[in-house]
Amino acid sequence: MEKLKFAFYWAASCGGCEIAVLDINEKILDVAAKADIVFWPVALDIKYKDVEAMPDKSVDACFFNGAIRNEENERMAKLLRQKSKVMVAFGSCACDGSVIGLGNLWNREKIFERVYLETPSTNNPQDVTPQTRFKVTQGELELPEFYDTVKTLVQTVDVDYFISGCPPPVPRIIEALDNILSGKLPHKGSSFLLNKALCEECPREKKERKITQIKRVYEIEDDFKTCFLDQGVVCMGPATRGGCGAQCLNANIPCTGCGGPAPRVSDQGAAMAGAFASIIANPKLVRQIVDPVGTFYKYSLANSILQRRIMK
Amino acid sequence: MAAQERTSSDFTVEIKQTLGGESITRCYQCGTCASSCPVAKMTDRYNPREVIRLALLGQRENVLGSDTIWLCASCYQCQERCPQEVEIADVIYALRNIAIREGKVPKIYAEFAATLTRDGRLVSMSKFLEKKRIEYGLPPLKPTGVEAIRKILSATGFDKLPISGMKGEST
Amino acid sequence: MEAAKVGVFIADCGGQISKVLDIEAITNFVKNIDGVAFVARNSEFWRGQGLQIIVEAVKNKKINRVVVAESIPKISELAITKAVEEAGLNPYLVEVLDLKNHCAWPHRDAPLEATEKAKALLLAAIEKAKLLEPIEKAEFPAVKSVLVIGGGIAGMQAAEDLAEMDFQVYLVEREPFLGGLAAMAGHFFPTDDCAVCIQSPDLKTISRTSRKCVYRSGFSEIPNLNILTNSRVVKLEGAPGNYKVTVERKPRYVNEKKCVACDLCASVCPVEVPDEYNAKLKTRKAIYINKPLIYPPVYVIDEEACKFHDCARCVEVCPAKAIELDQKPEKVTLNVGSIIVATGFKEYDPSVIKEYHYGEYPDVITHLELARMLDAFGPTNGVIIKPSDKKPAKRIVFIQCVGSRDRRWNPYCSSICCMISLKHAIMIKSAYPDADVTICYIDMRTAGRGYEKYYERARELGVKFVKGRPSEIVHDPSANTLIVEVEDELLRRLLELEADLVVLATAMVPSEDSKELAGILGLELDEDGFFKEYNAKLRPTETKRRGIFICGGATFPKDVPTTSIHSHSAALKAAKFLLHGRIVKDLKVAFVNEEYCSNCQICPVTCPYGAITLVPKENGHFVARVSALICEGCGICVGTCPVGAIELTHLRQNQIQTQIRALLSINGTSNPLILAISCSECGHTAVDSSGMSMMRYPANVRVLKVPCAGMVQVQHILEALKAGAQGVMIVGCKPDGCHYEVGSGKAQKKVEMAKMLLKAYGIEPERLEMFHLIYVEGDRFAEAARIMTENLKKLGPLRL
Amino acid sequence: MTSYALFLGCTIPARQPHYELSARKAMAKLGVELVDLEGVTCCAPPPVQSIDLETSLIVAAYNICLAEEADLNIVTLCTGCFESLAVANNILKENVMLRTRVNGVLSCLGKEFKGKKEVRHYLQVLLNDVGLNYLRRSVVKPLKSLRVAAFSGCHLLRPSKLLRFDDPERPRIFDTLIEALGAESVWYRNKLKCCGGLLRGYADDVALAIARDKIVNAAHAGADCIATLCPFCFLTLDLGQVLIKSTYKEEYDMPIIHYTELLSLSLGIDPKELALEFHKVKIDKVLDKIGLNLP
Repeated sequence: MEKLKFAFYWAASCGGCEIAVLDINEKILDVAAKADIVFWPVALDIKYKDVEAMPDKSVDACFFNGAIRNEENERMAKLLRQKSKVMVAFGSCACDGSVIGLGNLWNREKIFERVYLETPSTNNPQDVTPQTRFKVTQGELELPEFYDTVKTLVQTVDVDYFISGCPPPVPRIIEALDNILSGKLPHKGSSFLLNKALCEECPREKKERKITQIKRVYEIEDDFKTCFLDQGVVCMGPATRGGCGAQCLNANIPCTGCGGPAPRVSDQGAAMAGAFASIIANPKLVRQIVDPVGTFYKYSLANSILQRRIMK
Repeated sequence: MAAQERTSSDFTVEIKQTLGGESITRCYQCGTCASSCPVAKMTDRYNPREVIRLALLGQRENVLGSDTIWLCASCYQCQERCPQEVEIADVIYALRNIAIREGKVPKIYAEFAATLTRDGRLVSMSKFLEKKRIEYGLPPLKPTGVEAIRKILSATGFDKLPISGMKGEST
Repeated sequence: MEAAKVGVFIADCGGQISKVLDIEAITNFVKNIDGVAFVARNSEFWRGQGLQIIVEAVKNKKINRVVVAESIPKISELAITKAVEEAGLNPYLVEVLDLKNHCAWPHRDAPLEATEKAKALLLAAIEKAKLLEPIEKAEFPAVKSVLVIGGGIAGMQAAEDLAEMDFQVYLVEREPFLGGLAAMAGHFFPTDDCAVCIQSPDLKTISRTSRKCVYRSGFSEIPNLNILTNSRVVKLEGAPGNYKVTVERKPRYVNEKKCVACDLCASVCPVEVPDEYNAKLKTRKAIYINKPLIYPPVYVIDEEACKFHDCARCVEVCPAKAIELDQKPEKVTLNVGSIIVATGFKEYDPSVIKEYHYGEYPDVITHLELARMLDAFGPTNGVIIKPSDKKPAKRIVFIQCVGSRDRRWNPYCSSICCMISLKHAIMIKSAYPDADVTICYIDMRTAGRGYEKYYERARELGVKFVKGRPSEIVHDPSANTLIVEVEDELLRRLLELEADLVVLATAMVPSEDSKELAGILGLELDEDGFFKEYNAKLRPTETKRRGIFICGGATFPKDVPTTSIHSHSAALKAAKFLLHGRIVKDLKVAFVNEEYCSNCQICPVTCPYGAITLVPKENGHFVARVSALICEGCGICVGTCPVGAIELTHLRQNQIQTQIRALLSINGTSNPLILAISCSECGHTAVDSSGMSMMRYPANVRVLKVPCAGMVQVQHILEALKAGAQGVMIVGCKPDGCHYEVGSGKAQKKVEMAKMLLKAYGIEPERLEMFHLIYVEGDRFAEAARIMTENLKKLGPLRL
Repeated sequence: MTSYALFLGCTIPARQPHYELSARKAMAKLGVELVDLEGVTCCAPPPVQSIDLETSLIVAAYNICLAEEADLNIVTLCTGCFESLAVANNILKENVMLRTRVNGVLSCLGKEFKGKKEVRHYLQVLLNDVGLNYLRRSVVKPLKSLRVAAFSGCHLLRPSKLLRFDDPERPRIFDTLIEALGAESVWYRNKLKCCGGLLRGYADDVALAIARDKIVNAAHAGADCIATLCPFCFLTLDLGQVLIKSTYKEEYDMPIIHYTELLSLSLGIDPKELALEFHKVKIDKVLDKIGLNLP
């Protein structure tokens, strides 16, 4: 039997997803036995033009991590879509925008200002910010355009499967690989995570579900047993797709939502904010929530109903 | 008490907004305070229920202008027993605070203020006592935080209250 | 399912609507909407010939969805759905909107804009109609039997009413005898008759007078009435209409069928203990009966006091061989359709009010203790004495509001203590005209027919009244006299009243078992610990638990006239609930899609009716399940569920979304579009009434109706903005007057949360506001709509 | 060894060395260290509260800050100081808004009220740190047959919600500690009522009438002396008897003794070391009764 062809790509992301692929350990041998990796910039020296040269749909599966932050990300997403039979959005950034997506609280101008001009460590006497074209004596240099708004992969190209998580949980990666290697593919649009929210996996005991005071993690006692909501801490578990095995919860950290919205949820942050608001003792309590977007939309701002902040 | 004054509800609002006066409107005039009061027992010049009644009727001048509010001994017996948890002694403080801001200051309080500003304490040390302390083998008194207290009095505007004799270093 | 064929019926209300709206343009617009199979116009459609047009279209199978633009709110909807159902179509495939009151009249100054809005309203209704699904009826069994908890006046009256209406009634009383607090009270105001007197049952053998002593009323002989004394409810299972209640019966140790109440047993019993029934002012034996007896006329053994087999002298002397020391506690399971809680109230223990030295000075007593003294059967045979030295008491001071109207203990007015003091003062003065009786009061409260006369009579008899609440009772040991320190406020003088006896008119507080019973029955208590009614104004004897009713002092201290009214009301409600032996209900309810329910366990606590239970799964986790019988269909759970696993059968999520888009898809106004999401209760009636009274507000406001504001999700607000709304209004009931209890409050919390998120999104939070309105505040809705529009104009366009 | 920051207040060091002496000596004997802090000021009692309540809170908070910096709980002798400091301490621990306001002012002194320390009265230290058993064992000269009218002063008990010292209507702590010395604590009418001291200087006639009532009641109950904790109560009742004599022409000869003096005597401290000459009403009667007559 002919070996399958896999591609891995890294768009706007931190690189953690690449490490997660390596975290499958000896499973990589099974993958190597059954599939050739035809493109993996982090590991293999294959140029974009080599990809362009590949016949359409010649790659069996492309695992695409990272959000679409700039022109290059978008071009590669489209190119890989064209070349691949199956497109997998791999990790929170590709699925929901993740922390990269929090860039949508600003626009290009503000981000450049902050990054290239304002940070205390910046030494930029001529106030240079990135340009898409720049003439030097040797000729004209070109940089991909940095977009105002971060998009998710599915907002850019057609996506077949999703495996969210920051990074995706290793057992789920293995499951996804097994599925693809054996050709047992779920229906299009499926996630390789759980089809339920995280609470389904969380062992913590739920109690009164009445929040009289909102607290942050460092303000509560060590308690590995009680649901964080009952302790007044915002835990994103109820609105977040499970499948990670509640790893954070088992380490006494509330869920911050990297699994992305649970199935049927159009807006992870709004869903959780609404559920949370329903059980607080009085409306004024919401003011105790420090950084509402960072709390409710840490991983899903780019994939929310409004997608970004309105810039005046 | 003094004659009928035109009533106004502004005074109640003013008291409620003054530290200590917040609970005044809870009063339903049961008189527990009056019959608890050691002062009311001795003199009919003072009756806490009546002070609150007049205040709630908005009789501002009658309350602030008379000497009644200065006759509370701050013993808190009334406050302890009030079924409506009116913090009566604190309401009296609030009324006194308002009176002071308007320059209605009994002499003894002007003296208290002056001593506090000058010495950082309400009772001054005498040469006699200082000598006696040494005689009895009591440890010398550590310096008083006069500067600190003056800074506080200036920050809160205490030293600008219309109380005569407060500004000077000596009297 | 068959593809949707929508029939659209547009009424112009005798020209009232067409005067403003371009009905022609609207009709043409509607005709071209996908799925519309039939369009008709008429003056009205909710009756007569108009209604016939709808019925014909349904019968001819031309249409399978009905959209009617009418002008009479609510009544028209009821008439149309009924006719449609008779014509063979499920009544829930009907959508009725009101073009007159929601469009033509309020926007009569801007006919063009109004016409465009009318199109949007019709489009939303049609799109929703296409997604409507039939809703069926369900039938639940209802056992025609009732459990009444509490054998005082309230419980006995309710039990009697129900038993005589042929319901099987179980009357459960915690104590060994019926009668409750009332039986100890001796006399009652305002009738001055005995406490042990009740309405006489309708028994053939008993002459039918207006009242009867309980013990000779034949109460216990009413067919269908089962009395269980010495018993308490320990467990509740099942559903409304079909409860399984476990009752634990303590042994009486005396066979009720054999005992002849000869008193031989008590005469030989060596154990004496304080007699609770006589307020501990005398003792009784370990085997005893309350006198005068109520029911059952049978002795009982106090198991805590009795030495049982070590003594057993009563067994030896009993001529009827009725004493059975080996009786064991037993559990009885009752199958009842509904439950009435009538557990009453009790006197507050005033010893916490240390100024009054109750429990410390023997001559400081409570009203109940005085009532026992005044009772000729009581511990002093009707003579008033000083308990400290048993000498007659001549100077008696009553202190009102002891532990009540007191924020430290019980903030409420116990409502009956003024009358009790008057009653006792009158009784004392009548019996001992030379007695010196003083009542120290804060405010005398004598609201009730004939009550003020009572007050007058007390004055006539020479009872003295001192306006002032005593600060302290002091005991003078030399004279064994009490001194009551009080200010006579009217004299502005401090008095020291000397007294032989001080009677504290203490607060009345919930019976001790209230909290436990509320837990077992799933009932709510108010902040003072009394059982909370469903609605104080309209459903005073119902609770949020369908099928469970409350009455009498269990809900708040009450006098007997009010208790009677209350008990009859509860009995009537219970009877109405079970009358047909079944409960038929349209399944307009919430349901859980278990595939997505993820064990977060949030929804059960948000349901005001306890309709959602957690069902355990194999993995130790839970899945939420809605009881269709209990669910009221408000959708608060839908507004809460973070995974969208709960939906309403009568308003699916896609129906809301499609309406949001449709309402905002047609602009036609120069003003910023506003989506108003209103609850179908007070909120929507406020919108109705603003139109009905021809208030003006601009046509940019589009109203989407949901059952309860609590159903609104933060997502709905964001979706509305995304779909083109420049602002969102949430219109609900007053928070305390929410028809679904908590929905409006929850909406408010979500609105606060959403405002905070909007701010983070760079959107002015003022673009979202919540309004709490009632029917008579139509003007306020119109005003709110106008102000919101003006504010949005000032903010400028929202560009997403 | 248990240590406390001793908050003496204004009146005791300036007027009543017998109180300070007996208090210090007794604690030294019972093994509690009392530390004197630098920079303390007036506690801001009712006279200051009457002028400006908020200022008084800040002054009290400032003094508590000094103890917080020294990492010590505060002990007071004067019940007035106890009330000012404990009320401020407990109010500011609970009321965040008020604390923010107070700290706003304190920040200009480089101070911040943190609410990490407790304000205790001398009696609490005896009861909780020394302990009743140890106290009873330490008594070498039991005050047998001495009938003491305990008078704690208002501000040890009230406002009870903030002071949380004892049951405001049925206090037992002071009586228990008197009885621990072997004396009898007698009940007298209006025991918990005020001495009128705070009216001195404004309405001396009323103050004196109240003080007289107090002494009459104690005398009526057959007390040998009135035990006090508050320097104001002491002054009002001790000096007051001189005034009663001139005003009412009545003489009660009721010794007024600070509890710490009774404590010191019972612990065997030589009366000569206690500056007893500061009593206006001589206490020889009491010393006689407990067999400790001055030579």
